[in-house]
Amino acid sequence: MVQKDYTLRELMAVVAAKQLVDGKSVAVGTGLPLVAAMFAQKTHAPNLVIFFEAGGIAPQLPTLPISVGDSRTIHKALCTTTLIDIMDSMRRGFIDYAFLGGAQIDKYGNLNSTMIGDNYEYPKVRFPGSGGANDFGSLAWETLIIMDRHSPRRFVEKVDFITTPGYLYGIGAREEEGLSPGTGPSKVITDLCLFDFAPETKIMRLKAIHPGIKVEDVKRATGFEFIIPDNIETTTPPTEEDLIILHEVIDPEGRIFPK
Amino acid sequence: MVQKDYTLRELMAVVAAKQLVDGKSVAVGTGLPLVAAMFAQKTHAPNLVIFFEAGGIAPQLPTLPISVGDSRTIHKALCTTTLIDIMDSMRRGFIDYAFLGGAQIDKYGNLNSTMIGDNYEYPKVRFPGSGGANDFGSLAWETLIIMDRHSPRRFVEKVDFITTPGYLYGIGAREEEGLSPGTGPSKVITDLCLFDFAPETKIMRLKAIHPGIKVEDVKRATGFEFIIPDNIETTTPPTEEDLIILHEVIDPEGRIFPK
Amino acid sequence: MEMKILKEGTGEIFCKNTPTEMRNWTRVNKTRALVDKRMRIKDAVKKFIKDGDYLAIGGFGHIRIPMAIIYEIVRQRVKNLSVAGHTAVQDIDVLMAGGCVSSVDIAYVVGFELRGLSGVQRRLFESGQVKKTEYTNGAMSYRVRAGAQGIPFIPVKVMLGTDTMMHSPGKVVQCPFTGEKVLLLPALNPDVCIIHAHRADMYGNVQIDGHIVKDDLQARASKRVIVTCEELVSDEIIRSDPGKTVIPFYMVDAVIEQPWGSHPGNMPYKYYFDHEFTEDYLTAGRDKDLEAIDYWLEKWVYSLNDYDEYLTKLGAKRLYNLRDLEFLRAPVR
Amino acid sequence: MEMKILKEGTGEIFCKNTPTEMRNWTRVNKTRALVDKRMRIKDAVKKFIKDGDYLAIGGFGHIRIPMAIIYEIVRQRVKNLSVAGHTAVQDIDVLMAGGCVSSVDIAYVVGFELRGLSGVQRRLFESGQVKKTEYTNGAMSYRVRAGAQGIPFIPVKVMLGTDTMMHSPGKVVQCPFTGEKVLLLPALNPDVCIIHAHRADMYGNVQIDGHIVKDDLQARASKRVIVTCEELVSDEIIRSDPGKTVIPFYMVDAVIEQPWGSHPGNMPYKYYFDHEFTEDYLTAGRDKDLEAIDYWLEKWVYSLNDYDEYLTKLGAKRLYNLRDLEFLRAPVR
Repeated sequence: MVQKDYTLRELMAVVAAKQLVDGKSVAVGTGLPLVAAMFAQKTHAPNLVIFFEAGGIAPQLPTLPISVGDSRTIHKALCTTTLIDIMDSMRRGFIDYAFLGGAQIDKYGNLNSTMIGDNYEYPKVRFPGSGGANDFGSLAWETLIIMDRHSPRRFVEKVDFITTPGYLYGIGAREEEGLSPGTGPSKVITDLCLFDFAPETKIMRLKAIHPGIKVEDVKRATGFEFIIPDNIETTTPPTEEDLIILHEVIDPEGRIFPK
Repeated sequence: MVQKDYTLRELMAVVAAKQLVDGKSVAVGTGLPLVAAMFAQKTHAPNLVIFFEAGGIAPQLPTLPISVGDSRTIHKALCTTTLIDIMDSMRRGFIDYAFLGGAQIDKYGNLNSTMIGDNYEYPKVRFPGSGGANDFGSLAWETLIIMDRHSPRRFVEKVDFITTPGYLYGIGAREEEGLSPGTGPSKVITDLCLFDFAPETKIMRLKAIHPGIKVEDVKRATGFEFIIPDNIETTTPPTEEDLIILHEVIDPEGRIFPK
Repeated sequence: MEMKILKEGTGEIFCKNTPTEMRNWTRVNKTRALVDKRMRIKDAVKKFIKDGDYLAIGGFGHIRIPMAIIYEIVRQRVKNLSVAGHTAVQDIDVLMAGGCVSSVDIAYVVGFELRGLSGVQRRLFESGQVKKTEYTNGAMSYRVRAGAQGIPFIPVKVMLGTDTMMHSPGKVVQCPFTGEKVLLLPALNPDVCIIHAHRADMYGNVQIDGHIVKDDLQARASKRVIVTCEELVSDEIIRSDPGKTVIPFYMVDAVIEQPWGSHPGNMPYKYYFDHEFTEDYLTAGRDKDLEAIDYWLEKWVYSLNDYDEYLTKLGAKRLYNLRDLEFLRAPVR
Repeated sequence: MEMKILKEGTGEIFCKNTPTEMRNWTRVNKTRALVDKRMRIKDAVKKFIKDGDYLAIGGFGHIRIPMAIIYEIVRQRVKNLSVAGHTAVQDIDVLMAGGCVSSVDIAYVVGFELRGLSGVQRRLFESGQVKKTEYTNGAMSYRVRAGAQGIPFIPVKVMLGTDTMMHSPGKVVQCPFTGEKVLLLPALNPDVCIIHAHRADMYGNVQIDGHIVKDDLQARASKRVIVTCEELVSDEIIRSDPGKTVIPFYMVDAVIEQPWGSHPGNMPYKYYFDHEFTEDYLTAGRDKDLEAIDYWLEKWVYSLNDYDEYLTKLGAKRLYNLRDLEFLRAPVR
């Protein structure tokens, strides 16, 4: 049973934050990714550097931005520049992590944020498309994927459209297609569990489950076969102090975590 | 006989200036080209826009610069930018004229500013190389060439090294090699005369001679056969007023025109 | 020796301008002189934006967007625009609601970031009424950089291996120097670029405070550039800080002083989002009854003569509250 | 389908770094954290510049050049440097006089613009002692832009049809989208870039007043970046005008406050050329007796411990006269 003194979104934010190592850099989107990055800065990673796609580098965020390009993302920044300059820095190898999400994901971590349906011309649902996601997923050293509403409709055998590359069709595929060596998704954080990828196959592997969740729950919610190792960790729920940071320091207006 | 109340350099500056149409733009080097551009601004072309290779756009020149990148070239400029931005603007078609010179020139207006000799590894004299000259000669709409010391050693049948493209090997050659259509040298201003290029062959053609110079003088000083049309103009010598502008307004320190 | 094309996408290239044509066009059509380029938005749109043009929009979809120009394009009922969806949000949505758009180079569209999806855009894309080709934000910037540089294509290291690539016009080749695989994308040279900036002089020297996003490149790559600015200043002010001039005068065709010109978008250092206005707009667009969005357009665009009337309708208090919001301070009025 | 290579130059590529290697190297060797990067010039040169490195120099040959670093490289007798001669004037000349250079990518070298040719460089290039490959200033900037963008090559529209091209490593191909001919040049990713700027903070956020020339691109393309600045400021000053930050901290490895760091070069808005100093230097270099330049080096480089001693030797009056010259005013001292 999930403890009711924290929400799954809070847990996901804290689990995501813990993937970020101090002194590294991260390109973030709005919402949970930014909350995770800010939480890391306030706790174990004070020297984490935040990049925003639209051109803000290392701002002193006064409040949560609504857009990755809004005023807050350049507030007392060390540098305000262009979108292409951020992408160039990422390609040069300066950006360690990027957070991504999508409508669908497959066992190789390929993400679909373009469309649902089997006809590109007439999709059932049209989503935004890549935005910077494909750039981030191609160029950042590690992609951290956050997927809420973990279900077989979202965790599928084959995504309707590969918007952003995971490991494509398996080990060596990224390199074969010309993507930068040593890159790819490293973790998938869902509202049930935390996956990583098996080094020998690049197939998603259960790494940890949230308190109260069973492996069977994850299997039922996932539309593909993932690897179940012998040792499965349990994620650490947010502490009282963590929740105070989330609510009072990072999101006092209750935009991400409604009060 | 050349009138002795003006020097050939003064005449060349004024003749060069007269090639510039008001409201157009010019990329200039230091020395005579800049003097010509400034002279045009002070006389018939007040709306001539001056670009400097190192990044200065439309400055209010307080005095003659020593370098195309020095402080004077950005004095109260409208924009200070990068070398590549100037080149990009030139490729986009925004720059009408560029002034060039060199150690050698051939009948197609190909320029050598790289080396004298027949062995690239061990040249007799090594010159600066292209700098921005090849870029200008490739990208500006019209190249205006200024060559002093008109002699068979400088006006040669075949230059030792094509640093900057004139018409290469004749009509259509620039397009064949991939250079931008509609470009190339339009005039060559020397201390004896003014050449243009015959439209049907792209070979240098005598357009005007300086007062007191004979066609024979030009032939003797030129190491290749140029076209001699029926009508040859005589260049207009600088007026008293022109000389005042040159000496008192543009070069009061006597750097280009020693007093 | 050769470079083999190993794979290629099937996406349509909507913008046909090539760098060489751009040069030739520029020679004849763009003045290099310092001339007064002030005009009314109405006249600038009439003069420089034609049915069927390819349009690039400055800013970031709902940040520093040229809304005064966007509304005027809708008001003049310009048709069959192709648009660079290089993070396009409220800007493209209003154009699409107004029926001005027939094809889009998609990097980011349909979404309003945290605010969710657009009903208007979903309808038009899902029904196939608006054509599309896929790119990424990086890819679109690279294409525009190639256009600005005057080269016909550019190698990139994104999109490789994905359906995004297969629905683009990209071609995979091996680098003749290193052997590594790269994707070649065609340059992008839009017909028109519209930009909202902090300040400009009447000649078109444009300065932007904060992040430039992609406006520098888009202005350099486009045939026509129309600029609105919060403040029209003398060229002496420009000349006192020329390093801040992001777009030099010779690229610009029209300059209009239009304070609050990005509403309901966020103008950094000037005013924050009009959140309520955008939410109301989104609600109208998501309504299954298409009259809802038509009513919105009638109310905020067609029934008004120009942006001055729009601002008057919004009212001073509403606008100044957005300024307070930008500076994170409580309103006093 | 294929892109045939129609023509190619024979010039040697001196810098072997590829974009993919750069990425991998960057991941391991460059800190992203905000750490204090101040150090002495002596230590920065010792730590970051090795024999055989490929060096890119900021500024424009005799404008905003990092002379304090240049002198230190000579003093430490670094050998076999390759240098980007992307308008290289007094900067490269002193390095070549000091015997530090074995090969040069030439766009503009040997010349001192209006001041004439360098005896030092003529000797070394004409005797074949220093290797060379030909480019243009534009081409070198394009190569560095490709390096900054992390792509292995870039198409350009210069050099075509000339001997400059034939003595470069360029390859002519047809564009697979438009059919037009372009020249492909390899990206350039220097090992070290040295820059003199107006101000920086201790983390390496660098701001330059006036024209940037090529420093933004060179810093982005290089492995190591060493920056001297006229003024070391707090990061609060940087944060108050972040649009002016041309080079962000994570690219920079060492920051040194070094006023007058560009002497005898011109530092825009700070001091003008020391014309007499440069003329004396050129005279020494042109002397057929090689002892003349050795004497100059002994006097101004080897016999001095650091740049502080160099400035002391020049004397305050001489330096402040250069400031007066910059501002076109009569000296008062």
